[in-house]
Amino acid sequence: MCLAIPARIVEIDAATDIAQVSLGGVRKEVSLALVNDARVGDYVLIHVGYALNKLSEEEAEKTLALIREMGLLEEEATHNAATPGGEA
Amino acid sequence: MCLAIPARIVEIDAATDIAQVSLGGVRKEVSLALVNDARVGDYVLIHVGYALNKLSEEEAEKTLALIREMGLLEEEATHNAATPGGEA
Amino acid sequence: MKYVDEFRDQKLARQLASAIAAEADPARQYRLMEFCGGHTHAIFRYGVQHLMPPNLRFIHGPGCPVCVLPMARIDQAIAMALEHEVTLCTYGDLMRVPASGRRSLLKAKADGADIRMIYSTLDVLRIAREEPDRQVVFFAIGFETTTPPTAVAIKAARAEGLTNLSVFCNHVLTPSALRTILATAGPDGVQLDGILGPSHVSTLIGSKPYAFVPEEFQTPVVIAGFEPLDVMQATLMLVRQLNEGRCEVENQYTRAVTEAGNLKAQALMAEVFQTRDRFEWRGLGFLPESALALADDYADLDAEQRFPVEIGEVKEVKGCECPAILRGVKQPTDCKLFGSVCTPENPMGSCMVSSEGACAAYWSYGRHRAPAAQAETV
Amino acid sequence: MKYVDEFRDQKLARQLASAIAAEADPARQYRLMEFCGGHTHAIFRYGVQHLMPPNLRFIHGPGCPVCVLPMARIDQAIAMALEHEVTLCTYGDLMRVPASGRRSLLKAKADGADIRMIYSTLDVLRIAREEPDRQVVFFAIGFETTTPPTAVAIKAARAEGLTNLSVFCNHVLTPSALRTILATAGPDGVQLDGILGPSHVSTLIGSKPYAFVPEEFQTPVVIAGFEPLDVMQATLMLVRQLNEGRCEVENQYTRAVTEAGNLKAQALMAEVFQTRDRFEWRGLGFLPESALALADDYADLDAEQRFPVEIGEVKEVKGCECPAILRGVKQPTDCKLFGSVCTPENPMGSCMVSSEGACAAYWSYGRHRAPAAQAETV
Amino acid sequence: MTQDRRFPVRLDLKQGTVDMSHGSGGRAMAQLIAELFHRHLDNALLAQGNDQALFSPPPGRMVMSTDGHVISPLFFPGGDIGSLAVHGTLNDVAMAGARPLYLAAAFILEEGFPLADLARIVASMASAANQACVPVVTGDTKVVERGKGDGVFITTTGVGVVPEGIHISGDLARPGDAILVSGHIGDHGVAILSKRENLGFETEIRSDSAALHGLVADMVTAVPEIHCLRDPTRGGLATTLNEIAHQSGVGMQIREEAIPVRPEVTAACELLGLDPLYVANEGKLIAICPGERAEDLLTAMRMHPRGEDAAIIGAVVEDELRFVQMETRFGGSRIVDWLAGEQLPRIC
Amino acid sequence: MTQDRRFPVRLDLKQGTVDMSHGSGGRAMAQLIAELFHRHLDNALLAQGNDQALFSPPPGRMVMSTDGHVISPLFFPGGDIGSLAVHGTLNDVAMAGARPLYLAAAFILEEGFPLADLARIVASMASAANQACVPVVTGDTKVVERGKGDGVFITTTGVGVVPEGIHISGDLARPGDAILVSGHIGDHGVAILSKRENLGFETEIRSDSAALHGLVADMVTAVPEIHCLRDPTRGGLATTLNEIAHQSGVGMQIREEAIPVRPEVTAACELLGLDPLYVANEGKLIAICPGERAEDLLTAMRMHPRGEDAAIIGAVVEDELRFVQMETRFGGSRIVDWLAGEQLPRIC
Ligand code: SF4
Ligand code: SF4
Ligand SMILES: [Mg+2]
Ligand SMILES: [Mg+2]
Ligand SMILES: [Mg+2]
Ligand SMILES: [Mg+2]
Ligand SMILES: [Mg+2]
Ligand SMILES: [Mg+2]
Ligand SMILES: [Mg+2]
Ligand SMILES: [Mg+2]
Ligand SMILES: [Mg+2]
Ligand SMILES: [Mg+2]
Repeated sequence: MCLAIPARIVEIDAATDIAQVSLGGVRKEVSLALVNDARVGDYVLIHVGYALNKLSEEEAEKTLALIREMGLLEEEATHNAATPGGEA
Repeated sequence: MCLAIPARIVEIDAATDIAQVSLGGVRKEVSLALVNDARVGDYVLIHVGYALNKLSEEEAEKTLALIREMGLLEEEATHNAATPGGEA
Repeated sequence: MKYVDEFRDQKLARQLASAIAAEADPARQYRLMEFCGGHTHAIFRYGVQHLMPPNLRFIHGPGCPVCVLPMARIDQAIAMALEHEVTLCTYGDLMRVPASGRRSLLKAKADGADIRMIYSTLDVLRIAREEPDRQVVFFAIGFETTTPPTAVAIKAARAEGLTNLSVFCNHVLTPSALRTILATAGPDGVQLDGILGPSHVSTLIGSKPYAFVPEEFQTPVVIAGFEPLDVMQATLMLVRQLNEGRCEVENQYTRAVTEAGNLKAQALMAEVFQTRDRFEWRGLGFLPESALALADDYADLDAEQRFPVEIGEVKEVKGCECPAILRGVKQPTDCKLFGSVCTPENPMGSCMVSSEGACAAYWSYGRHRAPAAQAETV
Repeated sequence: MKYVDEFRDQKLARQLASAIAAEADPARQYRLMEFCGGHTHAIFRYGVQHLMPPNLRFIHGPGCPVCVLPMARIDQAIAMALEHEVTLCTYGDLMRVPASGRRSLLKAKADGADIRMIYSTLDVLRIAREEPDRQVVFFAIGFETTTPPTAVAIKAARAEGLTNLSVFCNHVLTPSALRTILATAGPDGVQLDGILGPSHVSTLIGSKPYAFVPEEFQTPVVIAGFEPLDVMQATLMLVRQLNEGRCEVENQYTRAVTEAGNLKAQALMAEVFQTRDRFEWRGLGFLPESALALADDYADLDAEQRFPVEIGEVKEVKGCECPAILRGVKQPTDCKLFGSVCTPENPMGSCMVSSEGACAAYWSYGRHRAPAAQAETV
Repeated sequence: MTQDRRFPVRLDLKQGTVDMSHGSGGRAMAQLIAELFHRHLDNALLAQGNDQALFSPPPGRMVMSTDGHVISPLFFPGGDIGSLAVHGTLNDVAMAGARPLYLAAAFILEEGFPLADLARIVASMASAANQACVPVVTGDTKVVERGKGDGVFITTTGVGVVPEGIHISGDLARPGDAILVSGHIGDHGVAILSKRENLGFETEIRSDSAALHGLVADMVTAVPEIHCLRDPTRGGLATTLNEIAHQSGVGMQIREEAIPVRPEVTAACELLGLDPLYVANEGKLIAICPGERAEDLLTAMRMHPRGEDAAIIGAVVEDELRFVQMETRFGGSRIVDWLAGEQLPRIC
Repeated sequence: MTQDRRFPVRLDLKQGTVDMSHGSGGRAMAQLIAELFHRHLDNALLAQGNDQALFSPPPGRMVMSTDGHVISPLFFPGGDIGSLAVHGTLNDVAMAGARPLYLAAAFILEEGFPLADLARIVASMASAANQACVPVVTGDTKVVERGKGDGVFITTTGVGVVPEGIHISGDLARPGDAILVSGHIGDHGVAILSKRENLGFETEIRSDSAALHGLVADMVTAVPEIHCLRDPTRGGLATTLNEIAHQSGVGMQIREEAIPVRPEVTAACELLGLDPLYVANEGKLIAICPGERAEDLLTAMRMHPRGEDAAIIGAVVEDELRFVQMETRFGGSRIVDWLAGEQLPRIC
């Protein structure tokens, strides 16, 4: 329900539990108060200045692979069904 | 030492001890807290929003008369002494 | 942007669209409710509905915290700001939501109330520290995603002894609302064949709390990410469950959502908050166990207690269909005010304000909104 | 304007000038001190000095409340405004007077202190009423003329229970200063042949308090009004006393000044204030019984007690001759800073700020002030 | 006016207030511009709806002048910030001897400002512009947060054309020139002060705020040799004369008795400890012309309603020190300096 | 600079602050103008020292445009309010296809504002004006009390001449026209937001604030048939396209993929919940020209440093509803509406 965006941790200040995250060339300070054992290099979901949790690279790959696979099954049908119109 | 100007009382609000005074077409509210028995028509000296005291018409006339008299005594000498130069 | 761009890929989208079109049974209806306003927003922003077959329709749920906030709560916040002259801090989303008497926080601010838009509860802490002479009230709203940051601020205020900070708590709980929607679904209410489960709420609470949906209501749930491919994949997963006659909680958003959720955040919430017996939701009425209040231990930081106010009777705008829209039984275009009297500049209801509100989405991204075209359903 | 225009009549002025010129004995000097800055101002504004014979010279006295206020008092007021964050109210005259470190009330205001220019103590009362959450301090200055309005405000604050109003009292007393001037006059100090007595101060205190001047110091006094004819007539009266070997208190300003003065105002002052044992005057040093403080009964309204501040050591601007000018022993043109470093825009001393200060009068109305012409005495 | 399809709901000009969205650049701003600014200031150039106005000026030399208007109170006897913003800039244009052609207006609005007041101000601007026959052809609107503005600030800019043969500038005063003023001084400043709550005085005095280009046109026709024109606004007559004296490297000698001041203005100044010579005017001008043309100029001025009370008040003299000196009504002589600081009410 | 006799003591440009006397019209104001404004903005017309500037424009049609600048923070990566106030108005003048000639600048200063900051801003204005070869020829200074302003507001007004044969206006877009943008969008807005304390993000993005009349001159030379030009400032690309669509009574069809947006801008917008299409630009323009001249115009733009990254982003279409539609990068289609309210950081 809420705007959140994945960003990579590039620096952690253990004393304050504040991290610098990076996203497409933008750096931002976020609080790590809500996550355990975040490390530099981890991707975290950022929401209202807090890291909500870590993202799993492995799971993301799996999901993408699954999407590709789901799509491939139907590639033949693509040209006919690409713009099925919905209720435009 | 302080800026004060004579003005005529045109209205008094006895409840608040505030008067309206008039000066050359300008009306202003002043406090009568510092003067006794001021009446509409009286001239009072106005200073920082207060009437300081009443002016005596009779005395003013006397003063002016005296000034005129002092001047008249020397009217003859006027043209020579009008701009005596001081330390200009 | 990693984890973002991959999930907005056009080619994969086309392929997924074909897959859905191919697998969807033309003989049946797929009425899928996306519970979250975030999903609503993504569906419109990326035009996902256009990629679906005609018999697959997204029904917009009540999962927008701005939309479901009763007007009385905004009235109450404005009264606090004006009567107690507090500094009221809140997220930007709330600024333009209509309150009673054609007011809003934005208008109250223009009229002199000290209302500040903040980005994070960290800002609230900073303001309270920097202005010790001001009483700072955080107008907290949001589902489980936005609740832990409030908890962090409350704990910090206590730890730092910030006596000038308090919280006007309006955090609400997803499962209760979902249960209400499902309980009232059916021939007289909204007809639902499946649920797209929340993304970020689920990262916090995990996938377990949705178990009651298939169990008690025989409706499948797929927890879905917010990117458009996530939505499409989850949709396909729902189509498959329905086609196969399955009815389960599935998790499409595995890169962020686990079964148990974020235990640290959950513990924090449990410490700082307690569940309210009941709380009013716009459109859904008073729902049991559907919202949080500050725990007794933190009651001294409760703005409702610190700054009591009385507000007048609340009258909803006549003709505004937000309640029905939030229950999924009407669409924005069913509202007579939509696009005539009610626009984002002059919103009559919260659904026209929040970027996750269905009315705002229809208005901002819908193709036809002029009177002549209103009959169409976008 | 009655009582004004008649006393600015050009023809009468010319006649009076002739009379003075005729009666002044060319063989002697008439060194007349106008005690009041108001007289100084009138003399310059109307060019009265130009109408006098060469052996009659006006010496400017210390009768300008702004000029004689020690810098430390301004520093103290600024410190109150900044450290205690009070609302400091004061008359416009004080805004630009130099304080330590090239500050002034105007600059302190620009830097964020809440300093308000008021026209009347009635404004101070209004502000205190309208802003009950602000501590309002009235920075009171002035001679006996300006003191009673302060007394009225203090009594009103007490009567209304305005707990947020207090007074930083700097009211000073004319007779003490006059005594000091006369006591230090003579071959080593200023040479004085007569005194033009204050106008409006005298309306309050009456003519009696000047009795000591002829008695103790063998110097004639004529109480004079502020209009230029008043000044000229009083001058002629002094010339006559001197010519005739008389030495009395005379009253030219009979339309406003009585022997006893304003008894109502005197009673008010006596109730609200008490005489300080000593008080510092710029240029004159610490003078006994020369100023007022709040009476013990009103000590709770004393801003000095309510908002104590510590200020650093006060350093007068190097080269500023204000002290000597205030004692009458130097003229503005004797000051090296006059017109070069010190101008009304960048005043180095208070005498360049107050419109009744001698330096400001020389600058604003003097014919020659450019370096080449500085040797002249205006 | 039929309702613009972009704005289904009309602006609430009765109860509404300015909020931040009115300065956002979005639809709320477009609506404010359409329903308030364009409605009142209606003209073909403004209606182009571009970020600039396009026009074809007559050939010749042009002038441009700009002034920010930040007056408080916004409404005062004889005008308001809207009419003032029109007159102020028209006059600065006219003081080159020019005929004003077009005005631009930029508004800085404070969040919370009542739309009703804004509408009143813009209507007054429109009426002033109409009367002057100089349209407001382009504009701009910004909104600042509450506490970062003061209701409304209006910056106007004007352009105009200078007739051939006219050469008017502050540096052209020459010894022997006559100094004229077009009427009573101090009215504007006193009218404003009379509305300052704490000064609490009442007078019939109204601001003299008015457009002077009509008067100027008559003046340059009658006496094309005018050397200087300037409107004695902030700082008053005294400061403006000093400015010109400085620019031209000359002195000035004026007579107090010759300067038209209304008795009410004198009285109000006495009450407040002010000098009318330093009080602002918004519908008066100072003219300097060769001494021998002074009477002709005076005659021309007096024939125009805005110059009925015009007077010759003195002469330009040689003076290395560039002093403005005045023979006082009392018969003395004194310097009339630039305004120092602000002219604030004094007590002593 | 030898010290002016009027001002024995120099302005304290290190420690000094603006106070009320700097707006009084008196000597303190004259000094501020002489030692700060004139020193930096030095040019012959300004040096005339009159309340208006006199010049002889080339013959032909002219444009005038005005803009108030109220930006916070005053200094930002890539510029400050001074350079912005020059560029902003030059660009509005240029968007008529015009060559800007002169600028006027009106300052509204808040009591307490550091003179050092003011000097820095005016120096930056001067440098922007010099680079653009367009002098600031007249100005005005007002001072408001603390809490009634926000440091400094600058309203600039510009005039310019339109070359013959050029007819550019927002109401001239026609179906079949191509829509071009001169470079990456959103840089200015993101640079400003990055300096807002509480958003606390860092990027290399600098404001694109720049004068575009050089680019425009090349464009109108290459393709005199250009129909519309406009700089997408407040409200961004989306709102500006809607404005033109409304003015011209047409629709627009653009392609998200074709719109140049820097990755950092995209990222910052994702973080804040903003849409780059609504983020302000200060050195970009939108051009609309007949479809068949689009490639020529694109070539001309790309040859100019300010148009290196220019792109054709869509076409004008017939649409009674005057909608701007966009084919999303994702393959869908959506409306691109006017900005509603302000574009504020959102949480959800
Ligand atoms: S269009 Fe407006 S009035 Fe209608 S339901 Fe939506 S928010 Fe309510
Ligand atoms: S001129 Fe200035 S420095 Fe010299 S005595 Fe006067 S106030 Fe002091
Ligand atoms: Mg001007
Ligand atoms: Mg002007
Ligand atoms: Mg002028
Ligand atoms: Mg603009
Ligand atoms: Mg304000
Ligand atoms: Mg513009
Ligand atoms: Mg612009
Ligand atoms: Mg523009
Ligand atoms: Mg000006
Ligand atoms: Mg401010």
